[in-house]
Amino acid sequence: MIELSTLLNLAWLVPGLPFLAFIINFFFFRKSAWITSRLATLFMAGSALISWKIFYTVWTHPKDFLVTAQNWQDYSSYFEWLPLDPSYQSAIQKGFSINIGVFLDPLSVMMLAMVASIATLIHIYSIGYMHGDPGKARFFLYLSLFTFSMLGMVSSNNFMQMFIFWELVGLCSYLLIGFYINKKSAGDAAKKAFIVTRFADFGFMVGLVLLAWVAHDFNFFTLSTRVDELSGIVKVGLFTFPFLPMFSLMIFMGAMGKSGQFPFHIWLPDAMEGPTPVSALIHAATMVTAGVFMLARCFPLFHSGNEMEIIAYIGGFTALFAATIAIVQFDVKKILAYSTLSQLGYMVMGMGIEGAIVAGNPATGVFHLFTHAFFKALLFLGAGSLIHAAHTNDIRQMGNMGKYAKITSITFLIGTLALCGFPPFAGFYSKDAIIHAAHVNGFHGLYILGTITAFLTSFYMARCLIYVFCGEYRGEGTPHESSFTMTFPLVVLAICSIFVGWVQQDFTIFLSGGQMTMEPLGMSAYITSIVIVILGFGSAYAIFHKKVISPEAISKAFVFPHFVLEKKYFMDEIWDYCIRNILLVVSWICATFDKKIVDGVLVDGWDYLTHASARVLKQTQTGVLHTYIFVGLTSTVIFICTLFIN
Amino acid sequence: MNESTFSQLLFYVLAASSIFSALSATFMKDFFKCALSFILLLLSVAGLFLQMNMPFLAALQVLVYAGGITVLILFGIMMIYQMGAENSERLRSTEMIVAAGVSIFSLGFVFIKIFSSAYPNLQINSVGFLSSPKILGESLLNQFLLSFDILSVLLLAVLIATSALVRKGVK
Amino acid sequence: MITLTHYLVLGAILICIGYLGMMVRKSAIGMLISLEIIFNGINLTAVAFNRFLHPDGVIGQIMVIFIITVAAAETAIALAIMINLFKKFKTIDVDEVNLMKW
Amino acid sequence: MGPLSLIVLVPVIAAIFVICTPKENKFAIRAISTGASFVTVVLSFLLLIKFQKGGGLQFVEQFTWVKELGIEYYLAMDGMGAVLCVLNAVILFCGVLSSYGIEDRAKEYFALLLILAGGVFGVFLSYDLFMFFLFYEIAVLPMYLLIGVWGTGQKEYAAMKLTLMLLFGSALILVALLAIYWSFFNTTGELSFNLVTMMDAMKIYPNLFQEDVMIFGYKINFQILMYPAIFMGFGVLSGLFPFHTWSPDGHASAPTAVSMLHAGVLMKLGAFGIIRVGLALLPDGAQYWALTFALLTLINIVYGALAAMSQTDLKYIVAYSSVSHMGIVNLGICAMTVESIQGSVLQMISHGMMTGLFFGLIGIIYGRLHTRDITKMGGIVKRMPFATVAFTFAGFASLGLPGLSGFAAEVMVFMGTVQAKLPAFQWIAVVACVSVVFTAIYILRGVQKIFYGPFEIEKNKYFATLTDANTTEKTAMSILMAFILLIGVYPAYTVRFIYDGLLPVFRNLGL
Repeated sequence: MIELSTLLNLAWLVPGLPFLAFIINFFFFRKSAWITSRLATLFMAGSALISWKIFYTVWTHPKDFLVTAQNWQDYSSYFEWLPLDPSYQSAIQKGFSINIGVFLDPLSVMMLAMVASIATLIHIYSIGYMHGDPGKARFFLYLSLFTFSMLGMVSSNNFMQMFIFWELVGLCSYLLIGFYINKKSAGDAAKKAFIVTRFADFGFMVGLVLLAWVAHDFNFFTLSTRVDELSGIVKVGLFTFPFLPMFSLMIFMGAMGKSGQFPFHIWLPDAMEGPTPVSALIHAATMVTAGVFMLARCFPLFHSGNEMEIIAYIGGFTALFAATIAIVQFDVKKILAYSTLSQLGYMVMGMGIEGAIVAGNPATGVFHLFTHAFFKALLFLGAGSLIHAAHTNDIRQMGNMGKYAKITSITFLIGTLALCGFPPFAGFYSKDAIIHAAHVNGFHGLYILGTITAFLTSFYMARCLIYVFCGEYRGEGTPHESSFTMTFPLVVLAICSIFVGWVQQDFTIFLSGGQMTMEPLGMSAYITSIVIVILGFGSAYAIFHKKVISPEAISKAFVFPHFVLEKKYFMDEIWDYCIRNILLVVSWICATFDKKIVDGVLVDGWDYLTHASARVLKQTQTGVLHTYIFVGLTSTVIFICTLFIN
Repeated sequence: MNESTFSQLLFYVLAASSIFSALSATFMKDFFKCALSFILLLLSVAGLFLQMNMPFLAALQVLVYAGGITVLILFGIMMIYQMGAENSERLRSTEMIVAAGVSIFSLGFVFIKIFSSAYPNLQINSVGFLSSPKILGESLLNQFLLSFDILSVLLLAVLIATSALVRKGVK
Repeated sequence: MITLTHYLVLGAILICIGYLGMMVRKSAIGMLISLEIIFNGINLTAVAFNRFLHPDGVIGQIMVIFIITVAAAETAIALAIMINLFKKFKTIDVDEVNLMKW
Repeated sequence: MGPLSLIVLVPVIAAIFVICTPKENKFAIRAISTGASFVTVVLSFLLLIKFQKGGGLQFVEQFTWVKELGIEYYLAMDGMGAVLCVLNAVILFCGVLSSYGIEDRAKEYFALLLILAGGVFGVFLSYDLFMFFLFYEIAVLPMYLLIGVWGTGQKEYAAMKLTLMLLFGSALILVALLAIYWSFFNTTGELSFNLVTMMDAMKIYPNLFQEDVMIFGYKINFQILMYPAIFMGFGVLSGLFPFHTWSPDGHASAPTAVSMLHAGVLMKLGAFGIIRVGLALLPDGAQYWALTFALLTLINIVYGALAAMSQTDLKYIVAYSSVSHMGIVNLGICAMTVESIQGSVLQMISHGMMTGLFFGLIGIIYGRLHTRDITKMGGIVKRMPFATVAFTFAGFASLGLPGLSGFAAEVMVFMGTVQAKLPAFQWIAVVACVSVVFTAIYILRGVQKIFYGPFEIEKNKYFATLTDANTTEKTAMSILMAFILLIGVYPAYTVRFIYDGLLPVFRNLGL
């Protein structure tokens, strides 16, 4: 068993290599795209290899990696990034400061391995995809910066380091979404993504600031031992509230932003403006799962009842909400984006359910995160190569793609089956585990919600399949199969999507350090999920292929619901209205107030005052000698009389 | 009619003449008449000085004031008259009322003060008071030397200024 | 008997008349003369105070001497200005001369 | 002639040399001023390296100047002084580099700029209140000429307003300084302006600066009366809420290097003065007034950010953003905890670099497009890639992206404000965090409008001949970017200096 210190040094390399790639590319090879892409992919592959090695050692020895509040020190090596208050003394630590470093614990090691491997595959894929794009060097620069910050966030052992890399990941998503610089819609989508996540991060930051005040400590493990002390009543201004539940909701607000939960989800569909590898890497596999990862990471902290239920219900609602919108979308990437939103809702629901019950095991949500990363990345990359082939995003222009792009179609089919949760594939084990957990732990509302969303998922994915693979090719030109660098990752991911589901039991043991296990899914789960998938595929086949009730007829029958779904429940309009009418009006008021009142009255007021008084006093200089003498003498006379008053 | 009643009578005559001449000097329209009544005023004041047996001052008053300044004014009037100005003016009626009001009001104050002042009936004790040019000269040259010199400088300055002002060719 | 108050009353009346003259007169000369009347009133009061309150002192008389010399100087200057005024404005009426208006 | 008076006098001597060079010889003028500012950069770095942390005041130079009044020429370097001198030297160097474009009367321009920088060095290093105020005036007064003569737009109005408001501020400061001087004499019977003796005396005489002052029949404690004078006097320069209106107009019409130096360094003078004089000598006053001024700075932060959102003129956006950031600095001072004061000093440095970069870039853009109205710009990323990268870099630094200096400073200030002992400060810290969102909005809106989007030639007649920054401007901007990155990536190095510099202040405040 390699002892910890070498593992830790290796762990430094995992985020270190992409950072090194970024530095080298930035300073030396910015001009030549060929070198940047190859170098970045090479370093990424190296970091993936190391992360697999660590993952393997931890996978094989789950018992040795049970991290508790006492022994977290030797599982992490960190340096003091910002000494906040060196003179602060408390029982458990000397000096209050923000530390940054690497941390080995089953969850973070799993995330390291997943992120690194998917990133490597996407690096390989984008060598092919970005072929001939002028900004290819810049693209790989941003990709390595992104992977560095994602790996940095995943390997953090305290809230502040997570928040730091959380923001860096937000920056990289801004840069990558806005990659096509002269496309106005791309720029606006990037701006929208950053500002919406920034709104959510405001909650995260306020949570952290209050945590600094209450607990003077950011580390997950030392905090988890002080749960009872932290749930005391705290008074902020006029509001008094128990700290921990409010803190977990505020932290979850940050997670809602990054993982696209209900009010903060509007940026994800627009983020499809970025190149497809970006959508695959960031907006499917890695970044969006940051919120779920954060919930899993501070699971012991949140283990206190009702606010986790709120989180579960938000997750469930987002799942259903996004699934309904996906039905009416015609852009393949938009469909996949909304399906990601709904899967994220599932994961959050999973975490919420497990958090609400006492002996909760975060593995359900995290396992779905693990499997989802693979098949969603597969679907996005497949969609990317379809777009690459048909030169259009719109599924109505595609058709009978199977004939032209053989490998892409097969892998896309596997991905869809995995997504819909067809038994042998990965999706079934993770998604149905969540639905099953909802059913077992008495969350009947969520259980029904989950099954409906499962049905909708299979319905809209089937609709997408029919549009893309059935009938004749409706676009112009003849699509061609993508090059090897694009199809190779598809094949790898397809294989993963099939087999990764079977490790469910060992995954739970690995994740909980040998403490907890998840009982395997019974026959009822198998039957229900197969029935749902068949129902979904059948109805989609009936409506879209056989046109028993043609889609046009349905849209005519339910005109208003169709319009509402079309308009994505007007969420964009609401956000836009809030920003434009409330915020910009307030800022206009402030600006004019400042110009007119504070500047006008306070400063120019004095200038006006002097002018006005001068104008009045000017009248006294009449120029006539008589008035001067008159005033002079009369005032002397009266003055003399006043002397005699006493 | 003994000596004191005579001096009382003389005082009242002189006072009446000075008030009369002052009033006529201010309200006469014609400048000449006004200047002449002014001379009368000067002479009556000189008389009052004499009554207070200050001969030097009375002489000074008569010589410098009546003889010098008023002659200068008369000269000025005639020269202006020569150059074409009319020698009479109309008085301001509105200001007359206001000024009269203010002066009566202030006179009232002054009189109250004078009559209620601490030493109402101080008599004129003629014995032992003498004011001769010798005493005045000595005090002018030792006690008030500085103001005496400043005055001389002032007069010099006035000399130069007046000659500069009325020089030919001043536009 | 002639007391101090008599002189003070006379002096006050003279000053008031002079003040009245200044207010009423429109021409420079008229003003000049009423100014001189004020000076006479002041001289009289000064002398009276000297004569009655400080018989041994000479301050009152010295003041009168100074006032007379200053009055002389002032009249000279006033007349010189008046003549120039007249050359320029063809009138000695004080109200016409208002170039100094703002 | 120790190193400290060298660093103060090098710019001033250089200014004299610049004045002596003939007017036509532009090259010599630029060479001398660049050389001098480079010398100050090297010197300030050397001092920073040689400075031993924990060693109290170092490189002390103390000569009695006026014995009777107790005025001394007393220069000393502490932790804060070391770091702020580096800031000033770097901003001066970049300012001189980016003002090569000044053609008319370049001689006087560079001379005034150097004198101004010399004054700022003096302020950061002087430990004698009289010297402090003298250098403070030297730093403030050249602004009038610099803006009035070389400015653009309504420059006379802006220069006049700026100088009058700043002088109003320094009048308040003068009153306070003399009051301190007098009350020090009252209690200890010794006439001295020396800050160190005053701070030591505060330990010996418990009632120093505590006596009651009779004002219109009311009995007010000395500190409670004098602290607002100091806070508002210096606050005028550091952009406190009601007195901040000179900043948008002043910066909008100032030439590039002047607004770089002014927003970058001079606004920090105000905040630095409050710490050096206010917190050090009048702790109880600071305690008494903390909440009222904290509310003012809160308005500063949120209101400045909101006002910046709807500006169309580029310089106004940056001016209001520096008002908002200076609000964070002032909030840090009002909160009076260990983190918040360190945070406010770190924010001074990081904001100095950021605004220097911003105004430098605006100078470059204005130099080429001759308009500052962002509605007339768009899509210039293809023609000016360096400016876009630098502007986005500065934008992200100012909205507090981790890894750049803005984040570390804002985090420290907010965490410090939350832990303040006074009741409402937690609520103030939470509301102040809103500025993080508003800053993001107006920065990204600005970047989006100016650089990205379609590039239409006919929108602005200078678009045809649009070129990117030349090499001198590029070096200046990349130096500033390097510093922002250096401080941002590893702020512990800078914060240790600041902590060492603030130890005596913490002792007086009883932290």
